[in-house]
Amino acid sequence: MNGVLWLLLGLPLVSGALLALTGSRGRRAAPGLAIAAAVATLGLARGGCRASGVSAPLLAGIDAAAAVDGLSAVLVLTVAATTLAVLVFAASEFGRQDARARFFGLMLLFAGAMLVTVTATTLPLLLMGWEAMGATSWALIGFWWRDPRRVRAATTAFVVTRGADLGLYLAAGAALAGGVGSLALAELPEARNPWLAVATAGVVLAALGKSAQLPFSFWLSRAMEGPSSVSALLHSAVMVAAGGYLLLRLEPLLVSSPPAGAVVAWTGVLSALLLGLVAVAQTDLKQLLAASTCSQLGFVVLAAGAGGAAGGTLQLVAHAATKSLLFLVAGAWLVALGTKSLPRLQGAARRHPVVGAAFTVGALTLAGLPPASIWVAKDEVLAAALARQPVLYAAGLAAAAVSAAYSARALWFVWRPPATDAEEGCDAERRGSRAIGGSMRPPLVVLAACAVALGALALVDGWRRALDADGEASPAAWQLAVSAGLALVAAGAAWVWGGRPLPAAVRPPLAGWLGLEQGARLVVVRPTLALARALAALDDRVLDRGVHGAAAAVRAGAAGAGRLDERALDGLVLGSAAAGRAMAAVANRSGEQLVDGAVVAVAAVTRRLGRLARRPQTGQLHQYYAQAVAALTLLAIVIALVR
Amino acid sequence: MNPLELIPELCLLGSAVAGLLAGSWLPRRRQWPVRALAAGACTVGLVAAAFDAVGPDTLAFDGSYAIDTTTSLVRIAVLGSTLLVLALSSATVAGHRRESEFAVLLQLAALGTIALAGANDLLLLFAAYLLASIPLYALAGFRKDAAGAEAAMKYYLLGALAGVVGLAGIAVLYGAGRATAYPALAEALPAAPHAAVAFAHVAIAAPLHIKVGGVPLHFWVPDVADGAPAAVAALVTTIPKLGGLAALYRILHEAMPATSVDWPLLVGILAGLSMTLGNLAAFFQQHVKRLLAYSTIAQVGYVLIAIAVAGRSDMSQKGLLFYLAGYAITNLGAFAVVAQLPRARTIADYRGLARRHPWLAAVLVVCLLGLVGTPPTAVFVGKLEVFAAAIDGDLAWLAGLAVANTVASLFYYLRWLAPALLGRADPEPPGKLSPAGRSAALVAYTAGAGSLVLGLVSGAVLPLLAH
Amino acid sequence: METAAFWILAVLAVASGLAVFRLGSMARVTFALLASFLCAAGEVLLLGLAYLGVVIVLMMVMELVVMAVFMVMFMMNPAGLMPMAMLHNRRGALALAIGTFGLLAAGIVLVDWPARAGRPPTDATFALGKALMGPQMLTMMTLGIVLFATIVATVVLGTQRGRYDRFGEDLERHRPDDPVRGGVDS
Amino acid sequence: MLTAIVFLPLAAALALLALPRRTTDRTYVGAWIVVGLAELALVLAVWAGFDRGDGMQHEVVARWIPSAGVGYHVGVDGISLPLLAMTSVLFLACAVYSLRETRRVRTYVCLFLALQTVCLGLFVALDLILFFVFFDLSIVGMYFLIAGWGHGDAARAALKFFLYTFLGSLALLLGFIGLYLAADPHTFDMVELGRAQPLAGRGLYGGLVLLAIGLGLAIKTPTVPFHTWLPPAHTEAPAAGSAILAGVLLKMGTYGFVRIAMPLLPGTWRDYALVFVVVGVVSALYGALVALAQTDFKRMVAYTSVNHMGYVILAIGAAGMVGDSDAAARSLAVTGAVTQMVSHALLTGALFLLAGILHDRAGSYDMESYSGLAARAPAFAGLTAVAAFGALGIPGMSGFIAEFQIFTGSLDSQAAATALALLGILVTAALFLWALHRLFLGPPRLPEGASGFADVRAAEAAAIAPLLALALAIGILPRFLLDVIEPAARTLVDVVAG
Amino acid sequence: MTLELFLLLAAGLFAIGLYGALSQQSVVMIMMGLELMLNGVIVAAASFWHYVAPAGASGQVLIVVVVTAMAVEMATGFAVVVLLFRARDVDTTDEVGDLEG
Repeated sequence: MNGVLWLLLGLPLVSGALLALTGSRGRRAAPGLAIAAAVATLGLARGGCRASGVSAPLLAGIDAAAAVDGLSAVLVLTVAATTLAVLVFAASEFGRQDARARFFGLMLLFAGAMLVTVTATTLPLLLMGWEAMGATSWALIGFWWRDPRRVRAATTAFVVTRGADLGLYLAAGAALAGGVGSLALAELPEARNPWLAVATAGVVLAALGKSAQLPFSFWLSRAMEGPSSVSALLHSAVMVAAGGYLLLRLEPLLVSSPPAGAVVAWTGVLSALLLGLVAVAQTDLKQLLAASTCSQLGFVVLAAGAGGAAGGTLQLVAHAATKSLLFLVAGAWLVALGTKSLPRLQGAARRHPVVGAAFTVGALTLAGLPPASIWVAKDEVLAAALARQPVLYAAGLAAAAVSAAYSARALWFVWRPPATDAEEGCDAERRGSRAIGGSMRPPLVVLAACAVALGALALVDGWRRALDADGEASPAAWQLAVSAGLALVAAGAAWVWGGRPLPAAVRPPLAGWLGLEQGARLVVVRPTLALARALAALDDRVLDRGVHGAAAAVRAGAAGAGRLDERALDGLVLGSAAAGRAMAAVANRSGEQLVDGAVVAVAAVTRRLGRLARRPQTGQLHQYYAQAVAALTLLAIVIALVR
Repeated sequence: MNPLELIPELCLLGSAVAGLLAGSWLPRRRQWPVRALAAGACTVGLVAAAFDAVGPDTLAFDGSYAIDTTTSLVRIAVLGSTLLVLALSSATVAGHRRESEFAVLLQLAALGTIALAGANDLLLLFAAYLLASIPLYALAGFRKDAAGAEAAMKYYLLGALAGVVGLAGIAVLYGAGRATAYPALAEALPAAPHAAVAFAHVAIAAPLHIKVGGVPLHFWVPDVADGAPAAVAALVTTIPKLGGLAALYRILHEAMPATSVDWPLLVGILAGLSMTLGNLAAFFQQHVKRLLAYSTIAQVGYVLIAIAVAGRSDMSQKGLLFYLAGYAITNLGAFAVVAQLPRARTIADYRGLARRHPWLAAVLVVCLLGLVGTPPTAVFVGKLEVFAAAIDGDLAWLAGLAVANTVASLFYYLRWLAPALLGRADPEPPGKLSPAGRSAALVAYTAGAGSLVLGLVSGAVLPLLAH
Repeated sequence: METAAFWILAVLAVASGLAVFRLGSMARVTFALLASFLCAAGEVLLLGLAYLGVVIVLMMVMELVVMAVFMVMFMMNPAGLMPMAMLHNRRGALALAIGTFGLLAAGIVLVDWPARAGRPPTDATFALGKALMGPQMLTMMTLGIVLFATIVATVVLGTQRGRYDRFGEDLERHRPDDPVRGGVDS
Repeated sequence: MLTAIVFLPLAAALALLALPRRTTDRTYVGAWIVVGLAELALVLAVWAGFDRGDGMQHEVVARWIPSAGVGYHVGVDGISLPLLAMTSVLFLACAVYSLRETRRVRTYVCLFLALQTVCLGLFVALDLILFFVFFDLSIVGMYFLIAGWGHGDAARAALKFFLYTFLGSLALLLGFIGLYLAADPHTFDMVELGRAQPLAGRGLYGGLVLLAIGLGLAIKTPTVPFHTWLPPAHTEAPAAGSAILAGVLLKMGTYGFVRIAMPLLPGTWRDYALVFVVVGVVSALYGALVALAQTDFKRMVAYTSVNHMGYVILAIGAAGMVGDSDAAARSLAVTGAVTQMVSHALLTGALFLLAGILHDRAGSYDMESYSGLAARAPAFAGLTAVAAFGALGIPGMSGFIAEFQIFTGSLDSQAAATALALLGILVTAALFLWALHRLFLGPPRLPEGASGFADVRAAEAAAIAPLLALALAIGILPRFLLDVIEPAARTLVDVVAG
Repeated sequence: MTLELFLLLAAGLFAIGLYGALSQQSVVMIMMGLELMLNGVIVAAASFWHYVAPAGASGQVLIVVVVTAMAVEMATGFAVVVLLFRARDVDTTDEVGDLEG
């Protein structure tokens, strides 16, 4: 059955696109149709796992090919299942007045793009899914488009991930240059050096960006502005998972260029640790979960870098189930109570016991406590890290402890007895409905079950074989015990610490996501905009639009620099901005000499010459005579002298 | 010598004499037979010239008169232009007291112009110069008003001075080369004293430059075009140029070896000066006749390029002759539009032309863009040939200058076209855009179509112009 | 003898030429010009071109008589005797003229003119006639047409009253209607 | 066949001019649409009968000016056929879009029809002079279009456009003459010149000819620093004129590079390819950055054209860096460049038509004065969003296929330059998203003086949606296009490699 | 007597005529200047004939051409003067400068 795979990929994409196109007409039927499509997709996913690969010619010598192997199968199932769960949940999250057709359509597109990404076996098709996913994420995060803040968040998310995506373009070019004419993923490691290094760097860049690892993590914080069900999907199985998936998929590439493995592993573990700390400092539930996503995916990245594909995959799947569960719960509370601020959610778990229980299961799983899935998965990863480098292992353990801490902290808040004035804290962000929607509970329960049970996969016979990861290290019993113990201790400590704020010295940077976004704005966005304005002003000035634009640009540049000074950030940032400013200024000065300036000058000179050329035509014959005679004499002299 | 070879010239002469005689017997309002006779002579001459054109090159009158491709083309172009000018002038001269004389003078000028192109001897050249000039002085002052008198005076005095200088040049060249016939000069001049030949060269160029209206003897062009009737303006900026440039080409190509004097440089300088000055002066010109006059000065500059590479590029003759033909018909078309709208004197008066007279506007577009050198008009093909010849003849700098000038010239042509095509005319009454009559419009259409057709059939014409 | 004649005629020609633009009255100016021409004709005679010298003399006398008449007709100074000076751009003209002369003179002196080739024919006039009937026939014919054209042109430019003014629109009158009686066709 | 395709619109224009004065405006536009459909059908017939192999097809050679080496020589190959099809599609879209035009419709329609002849003729011309004739006439036609139907300071913009591009065309002519003179026997025939390679091994002469041709085409394309005519021309032009200007006329420049500069001067192209690479990268980045700073929607789209054309120049420049790079990669780059021409025409054409709607409804292009338009005009917002995403190169649209090939193919020979140019797609993404944000999202607001904002009308949608659908089709199933382009691209790369 | 002397005489007459043509206001006086220049040309032509090429008759024909040109141009000039006088009642070039620019 060759067509199954195309059907699997096509169904969500086509149905999603059609649904999105129906606009307001499809509002009523959208949830039903979307869920039906998701169910069908899940069904097809099971069939697709057994289907053979498909291929279609795309570019010269380069095919668009897809196939399902062990890794893909796991992800395909995860994606399809998570999508179904989230869509079922979302059917209650949105009311009749919302643009449900657009929402559900985009969600299907989003999931479909991810399916393309995880089944693609050639780089172009992968990139197509990859980029389409990014674009859909923009539309989803900015779903409530009337609020400029959310739209800006969506733009940030898309631009950041796309910036990292450039790595994949680079990798494709490098692969071609390195002799991999087919751009098949499996053949990438055979590329010649130095192109191999370039390709690897590109892939790593793209993957780190997509899975929100350092230093790109901040976009995930902004991505929280979207609806909760979007977050649930985006943080679990779809968007961020793609980065981890890519690294796992191309692990041979990392192996073939060793420094890359180390860089990836260290980036992963640092992200796990630092973003975990960030999560500890958050007071907003969704922000906490977002930071934890970065942190947890750090383990996946670590696994890929350290050569633990099996562990990484398990971690990816386990995290997907857990995180979608947690986000859905957060979304349910947001719908019901109108807030997602942890202090205001005091006692939320007690109000809605089923939801509270689901949250508890999810949080405990996230904390890495036995016997839940992440406990197993993390230790699988750490085992691989230990095999590689003990330091990595130590750092990973620390990160695991931190994740136990933030999970416990979140639990502490929601299980506190409700304050007497509990109602006052509600409705801070939107009007709560005080009720949990009918279709919200079943997905929570299912996901909670999965979150706990998925760890058993590691024990399933053939799991490693399916992932082609037979030789990888497994955790010893002591490792499992150490991590469980550490998690317990850390969770206990966090529970005891309770709702008290963190020490003032570390709180601001951690609460502010390490200042990554401000940093990016300062180092990249602002200089780019200043340069753009300067160039535009230059263009305008050259176009005779006057000096105003240029002056404004200089002023803007100066003001930007002034703001920089106020912040008094580190010298590097200052220096680079100053360099940009200097460049703009130089460009401004040289503007007058640019081509168009020259054209304008030529026109002015011609104008003057035009007046001059009519001066001889005085109307006075004797002047004509004199001029003619003089000119002829001059010509005669010239010609007589030139031989 | 075969008198049949001179049928075009004899037709013009005979018809001029007969026309003068007939004119003295015809009533004032019925002098048209004189013009009809002239038209008939031109037509017969055209046919004969066409026959001669396909025949072999010959020399008549002991070698003093050459009948070759150049002469044939100038004959055809001059006779054709004369026909158009005859039609164009109908509004000006029909019923005029001197209608017959107008036709006679026109034919004599045409005859002189043809003789100029065919002259193979310096003395004949000068005689032809006189013949080509004197009737034009009279035609410039034909209207006998203040402006016409001024035009005639300026034209005459500048022409006379140039004639004197030219005679001095002929004398010196005679002294340096011991002869006045071109073939003999070509033999003698390489050994002749350089300075004398250089002086003679510049001096002889003077009367020819008067004919073509090139810098530095262009001063009469705008003033005469302005002061004379439009038909005469069309005449003096078109027909004499044909003969003058052909004569210049012949004398340089056949009498002056480039080894004795660096005349390509001289002609190149004059070409550059003409096109630059003509274009620059036209830039802010408001009066359409003066604008066109300056544009003709610039056009002469382009043609002079072809002459500057005469003998050094195979394409120079082809380019020159085709450019001349294309220029003549295009320029006549532009002047015909002006003649058709006698009350519109400035560019602003043409506002809304496209609304009121769409076909005239179309002709104006074709002719003005043609003068710029926009394909597929005839001048474009001519320009193409000329530029190619210039690069081929190692005068690429001149081609570059010509390109720059072409771009610059676009400015003033568009300055005229833009209001004519896009502006809205004053609603009532027709006022400045009232037409003169039918004949000028007919000439405009003919010339506009001719300019396009000549460009399109250039394939058939160009091979005829090769040696 | 001939040298003396050359010098005398040359000095006279130049002097009278200068006088043309120095004298104050039109009549004297005309006669100064005539004198200059006559001297030049004398030089031509000296060079062995007797026929042409005489032609020049005759032509110039005729022409300058006509010119004198014109002077009287049109100049502001009808009597032709009052002093007058109507100049413009005197310095420029002087500079250009002197410059031109200097250049010409320098050229004349410096140029290595070709040597004399051949001998003058015994009868120069006959040779001229032969040339006019031979290689230069077309030139002469053209000059003839030029004269014809000149007549037409001068009539068109110079006469105010044409045949239709004198004989009526349709040339129906037998006697011309002239303000002053007399004339060729009366 | 090709002759019929080229001259049918002109014949139709002449026939329309002969109609009596009282004919209604709708009749003219209707006739235009019919002609557009007929043209499209003819081009599709050619496409259907096109032999996917290599080489010129449907060639017609006729004598025109044989003594000057000029002939009427037309034909299509895999490079010109897509452009031919794209031109007829775009003109048809403009015809449909213009159903509501009310100003001097008769002249407007005839001018467009004439322009269509000129554009189609240019893409099939195989004679340099024929090419030049069409090249020049396109400038004339567009001048009148901008000056006659533009808004704002249209006359000035039109004049600037004309002077600039006319200067370019003359430089082009000088280059052609240089080619002509170098050939023996002298000829303007591209095929013969390609066979004879007259300038092989003539270093400086070839360089000067390439300089002249390159200058002429670079002005038309336009590349930095010759782009300054573009923004005013676009801003003041009528919507349909802008669409044609960006969609078809700009392609004349890039098409000239692949049709003339590369195959006729391969050696010289190799020598100076680096120049084009640099110009391409600078154009791509400069165009993107300047577009980022624009507040005028139409100007912004205009500058993105500079950016997109920069990619094309980069690709063909990289294709000239033969060195030790892979021929398949270079061929990919050239294929990408041609695809980009088609893709840019469809997407930017659609964007300019959409900009026309914006101006039509509220009289302003200023993005700052709008906000939240999606509430009032969801369909308009949707179409614009699709076009914008296509233009920023999202997969599933033609832009991605084009840019992916360009970058992938160029990286081999020009790693650093291509990596730099890649930044352009990031900036483009940012600027289009920002533009969508400013125009459509956020709280609803209209410019002062605008009373309402009607959504896309049926005729407008019928004009724009097919363009986007086609871009989508190319983006998802590109083979039908690439099958045509690839053989020709390979041949071209082989020729350039020498 | 040498060629140079004759030529110097011719140059002198030419230059004097040129001075007149350039400096005189009256049209008739300008014509006189032109005549004087032609006078110089006659002398030059005759001397060239005599000293350089006495064998041919071109020099003589040249003189005939010059003399004819003098006559013809004089006649035309007078006609122009008459026209000018009738149309504008002036006889100097300085007063005839309406057409300019």
